[in-house]
Amino acid sequence: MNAADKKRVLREMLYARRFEERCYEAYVERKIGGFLHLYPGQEACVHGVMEAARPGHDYVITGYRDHVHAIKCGADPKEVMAELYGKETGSSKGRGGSMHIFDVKHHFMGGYALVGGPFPLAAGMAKAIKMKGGDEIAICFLGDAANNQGTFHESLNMAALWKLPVLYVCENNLYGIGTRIDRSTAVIEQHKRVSGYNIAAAHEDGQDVEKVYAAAKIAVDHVRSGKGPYFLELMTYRYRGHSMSDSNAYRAKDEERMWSKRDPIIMLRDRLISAGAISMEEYERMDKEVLDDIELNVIKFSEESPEPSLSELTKYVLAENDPWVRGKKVS
Amino acid sequence: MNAADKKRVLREMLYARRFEERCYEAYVERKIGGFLHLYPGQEACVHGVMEAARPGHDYVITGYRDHVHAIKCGADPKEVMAELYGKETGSSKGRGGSMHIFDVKHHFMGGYALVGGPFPLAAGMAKAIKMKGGDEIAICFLGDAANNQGTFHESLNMAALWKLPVLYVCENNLYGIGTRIDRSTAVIEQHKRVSGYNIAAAHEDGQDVEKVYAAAKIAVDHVRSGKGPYFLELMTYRYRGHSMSDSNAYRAKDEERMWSKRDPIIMLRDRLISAGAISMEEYERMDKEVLDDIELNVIKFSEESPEPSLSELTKYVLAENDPWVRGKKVS
Amino acid sequence: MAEIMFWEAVRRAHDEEMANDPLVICMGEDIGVVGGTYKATQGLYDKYGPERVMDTPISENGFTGLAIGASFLGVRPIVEIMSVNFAWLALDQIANSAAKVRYMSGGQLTSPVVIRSPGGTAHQLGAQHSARMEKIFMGIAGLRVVTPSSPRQAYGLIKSAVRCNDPVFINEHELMYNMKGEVPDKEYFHPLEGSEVVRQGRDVTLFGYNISVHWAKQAADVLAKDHGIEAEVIDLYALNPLDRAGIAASVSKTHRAVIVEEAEAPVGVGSEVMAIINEECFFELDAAPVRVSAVNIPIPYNHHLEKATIPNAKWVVQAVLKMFGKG
Amino acid sequence: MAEIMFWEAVRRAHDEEMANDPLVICMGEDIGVVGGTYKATQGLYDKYGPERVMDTPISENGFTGLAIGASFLGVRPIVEIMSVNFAWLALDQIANSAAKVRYMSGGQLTSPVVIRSPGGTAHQLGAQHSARMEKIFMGIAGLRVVTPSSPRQAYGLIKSAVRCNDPVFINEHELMYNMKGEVPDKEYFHPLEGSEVVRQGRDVTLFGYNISVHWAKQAADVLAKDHGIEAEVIDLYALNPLDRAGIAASVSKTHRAVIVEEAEAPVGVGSEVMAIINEECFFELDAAPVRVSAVNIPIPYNHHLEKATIPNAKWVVQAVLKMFGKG
Ligand SMILES: Cc1ncc(C[n+]2csc(CCOP(=O)(O)OP(=O)(O)O)c2C)c(N)n1
Ligand SMILES: Cc1ncc(C[n+]2csc(CCOP(=O)(O)OP(=O)(O)O)c2C)c(N)n1
Ligand SMILES: [Mg+2]
Ligand SMILES: [Mg+2]
Repeated sequence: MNAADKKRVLREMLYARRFEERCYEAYVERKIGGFLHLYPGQEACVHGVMEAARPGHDYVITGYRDHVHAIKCGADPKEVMAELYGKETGSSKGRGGSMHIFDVKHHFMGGYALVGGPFPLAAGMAKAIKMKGGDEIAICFLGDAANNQGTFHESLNMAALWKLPVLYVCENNLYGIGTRIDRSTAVIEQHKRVSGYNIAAAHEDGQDVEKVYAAAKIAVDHVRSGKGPYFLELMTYRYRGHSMSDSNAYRAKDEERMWSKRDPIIMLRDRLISAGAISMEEYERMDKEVLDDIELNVIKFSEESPEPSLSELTKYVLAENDPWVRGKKVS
Repeated sequence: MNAADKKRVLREMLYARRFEERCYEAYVERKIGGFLHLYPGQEACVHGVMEAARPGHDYVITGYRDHVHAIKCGADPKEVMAELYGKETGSSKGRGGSMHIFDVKHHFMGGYALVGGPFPLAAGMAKAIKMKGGDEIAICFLGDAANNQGTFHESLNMAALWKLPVLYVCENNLYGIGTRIDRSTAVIEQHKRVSGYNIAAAHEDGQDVEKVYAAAKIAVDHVRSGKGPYFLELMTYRYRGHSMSDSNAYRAKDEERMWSKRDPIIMLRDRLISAGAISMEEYERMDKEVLDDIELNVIKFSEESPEPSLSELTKYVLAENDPWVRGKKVS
Repeated sequence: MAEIMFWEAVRRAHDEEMANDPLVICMGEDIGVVGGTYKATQGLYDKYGPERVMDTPISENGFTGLAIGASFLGVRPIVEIMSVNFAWLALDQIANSAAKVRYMSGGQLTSPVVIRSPGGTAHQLGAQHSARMEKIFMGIAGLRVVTPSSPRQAYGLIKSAVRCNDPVFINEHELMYNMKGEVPDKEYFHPLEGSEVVRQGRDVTLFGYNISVHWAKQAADVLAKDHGIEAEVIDLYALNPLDRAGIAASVSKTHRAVIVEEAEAPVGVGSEVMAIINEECFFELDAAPVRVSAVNIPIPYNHHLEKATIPNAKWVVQAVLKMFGKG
Repeated sequence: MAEIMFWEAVRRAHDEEMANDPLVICMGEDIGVVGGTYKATQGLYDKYGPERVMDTPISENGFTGLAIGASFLGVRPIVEIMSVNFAWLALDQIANSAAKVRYMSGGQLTSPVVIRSPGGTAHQLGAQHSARMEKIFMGIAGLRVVTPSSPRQAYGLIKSAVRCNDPVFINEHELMYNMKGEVPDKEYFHPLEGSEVVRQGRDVTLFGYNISVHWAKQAADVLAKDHGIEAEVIDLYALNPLDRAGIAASVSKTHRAVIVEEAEAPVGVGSEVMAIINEECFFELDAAPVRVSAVNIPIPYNHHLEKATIPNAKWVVQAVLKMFGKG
């Protein structure tokens, strides 16, 4: 990343942080419903990885904590927020909600709510890429606790066996809801778990976006060059509870304090300030711009957008007017 | 194993071989129906392991290839054969069939037909043992291809996490039906797959019952002494097709020939002959006795036993007269 | 008789059964240290320790199978599947192991496991978190299925389920954990079969279960007050086996039936109850039986769409009025 | 029009669709080198190679999910689940991913995956290998379910399913792969919705699907010959959605209905068809509709017990005679 890239990434991460914080408020105001899983603390993960990959080109899939991943792939934040508002203008037309952001035109292939569900889907996308001969790769972002699901095992084996171009990124934030990793997992270093699949793997500090970028570069190059799957573990931390209904009581305050000192945005900001690439004033202006943009564009758009029409309640269940449903005789 | 033990084991393995061959005939004669999976070639696995364990005391569970495992645990071969005949005197009263031999009084906890199904069941039995404070262990025998099922991953993680007294024995016969292991599995050395679970593991020649015994001794001691689960991979080969409906066409004749030279029964027999512990005549007499026993006791019993009564068709679905079904008020 | 919340009733049942029998354990995701998503096991981790109150990895088929295996040796696990949507992953062990082991072992083995799970459509949880799976479970021979509509039932059903020698699936509801209701102070074991007449009536029978009992009761009140129609309300707390005799008795009295279910109609509780009515008392019917069911779609996130998908008391009233030619 | 076996029809459909579109692939356990347990893919591995005819590990949820993911990008996988019993393991990906993705993405994504699987009770395969799971699949919104009763349907349904943009589950039968039947020489795409009147009649309608169509036809012959009862036989090759109009039309003509299903009764095809009849044409009925279903137990191994569990043509005849007061 050159200096301009770093500044851009700083702004993007700040945007992501502010976006999520605004979601929090909107949820409290009851503008957003359902389960809401926020990303603050983990911003360096998706930004570092996707800087090394090609957003909008590579196919990305993830779990329920998906807003920032969608935006980084190119989704319009307005549409993401409108989705959370359940509006017709939302990325999934208000049908999906927070856990199911989709933006297929930017190759963001969705957020899924079943833990472990995306593992095989990602391998399948990689299979399709391989068949079609493109140079995209499939990237699957999931949490640490997801790795205990059987689909992890099944997918990694198939990905390795068939040398599929898929990058599995494990955002290891040390918890699955309220269960600390060592209470659910026999081997807590996730990158060591993949040795049983003959898959290239690495782990990296997930709070330092430059380190993430460097590690991801190796991973992405590996996968794109046809060497098969790769597993990248990023050590990170979520600042908030698992979802809005989680009080976070199970975590030691010390631990939280320690991680807050390794904030990915502050770390990058201070580094850029030290290097003279940005001033504190510039950063604060940036923050103001971001906040204004979210308020004046994103929130306004979401507030003003229409609700889906009740007349379209049963749309999108099956393909419309698919000719093959009626069959065909060839003569 | 002392000399007497070895002679006994030789006889048991020979019995197992002849028993299975007789099943084959009975199947061809249409006395046995359903799917029939035979064990010839793999006898050293269950015999070596169970010599090191305590048959009838330790809890054993396996897949569909289960006759010999049941008998080695103490099941009466007559009842096992009668089960294959579908008779009321069968170990599962004719309701289970070949894939579902059960002999709970000898702690043979069943054969299961879903590949991978027994993995968590075995861990659960180990959990129960641990809670009840007994010195039994749970032993799960399954094939190589079963390890690709998600339950393998989930169970090994839980077994390690909770230090459960369970021994997983992988009878690696190199195939899952007609698919050779390297065509389904990224890492073909199964004992290496468990490194991701922090589980003690070993592999051993599965054709030499003395080697199996020695390896299993270490494994069983490990588990029984409370050190947690253990994974033992035994390299073996099945002589016949996967089941009676399998032609075996996918295997190279060379490969089959090579393995037939490492027959577990012949190897032990020849070793005992060299050591002067048994003569060829004695062995042949033994064989004759075994064949006679199977014919005159086992088959006769099975032939003569009654069919289950149609009036008991719906028995064994739910507990009979369970008082809690009616509820209870306490006053 | 104290008024307590649904989750408190569930918790009390766990606590009493664990105190009663050291082989009763409970397990599930976040049930230990955190005390359960809906507080069903709050405080039990501290009281009974990690060996008996087990936080599990996210391995639904695995830990359900583990519980089943433990039950083979006499342990009585109460498994919580955090949300019924995750039970899709555990169906293999439930259907193939727990439900079939007694039959295929010729009665030698049984799996006295209890599996509880909150289902239903809650507040905008979307397509993958709004499954209503009772229709899946109740079709499995060898598996008992019960579904409480009140704290009393929740308490008493869990207690009987723990002691019963069959595997029992208990279908709870995400929206009902804070519902209040009276639960006997003395120990109480609810029957695992049968049904309850929760309101006597002569004109039409409304069948409900779990949350839909409440819609039926509300509808019955409106029908009586505003339309002079006296509905009988039957609570089908047992879904497998269903109470054929109870269903037939009520319909033979009222001659009309409406089945209210939260799930989509196809192959559901409604169709099965209709089939039973057809088989048991067809000629008692004065009108075609009617299902009040959810719209047959994956559940939408948007609040208005979601509301338009799931039945409520109004839908029941309308269905009855239509049946009486007053629609 | 050639007479070919059911498995040959299935194989031909695979072959033609793979020849037609390089993005059609097939996958499953032992379908490649071995050619499939029931020969559905025989010879295709040699013809199309390992990238398009994939032997999978024993990872049902995994490889089904992989196929669904591939379908997101336009690949058209035909997944074989070797036996429907193993589909319990794959229900998560089928129900949660394939069936819901179109809705929850607001129409952006679709999963044009085809999943075929032999179900049914064959020869003494026991409790864990005799599942009849059509009732599970047909209750899932967003998933099409079809089930062929003949080689022609098998061929034509697979071909339409491959091209249709929805996920389709195809329920085949282990006992039917060697059944012979005519299949058009020219390409033929069978409708994925509707039903077929396979025998005209005026006295009673017998509804069947897959193997039970044959029992119904045999029964109809006996009824006509020995009892002067002319039964109409309807083949419900589409189970989701069911052909409500077709069901109602026939019952409105015959005024009597018997539904023949291989599965146990609870929440099955029989109950759903009965519910539809109640909803669509209740007052056309001259008799209570009847289900002919399997005994509600895990399937026993013993041959006599097994036979006593599964319906056959005789059971259908008896049910009809009883309906006509001749039982
Ligand atoms: C199959 C399934 N089981 C359980 C859940 C409930 N659940 C949602 S998120 C979660 C924890 C996941 O933790 P992790 O994979 O580490 O991701 P994180 O939330 O920490 O990013 C659980 C148990 C679920 N959604 N799906
Ligand atoms: C869940 C499931 N999937 C597939 C099958 C079909 N099947 C039966 S045995 C088998 C191969 C198992 O191979 P392995 O585990 O190596 O055991 P082996 O038969 O070689 O002893 C397969 C695919 C099954 N019974 N259950
Ligand atoms: Mg986590
Ligand atoms: Mg094998």
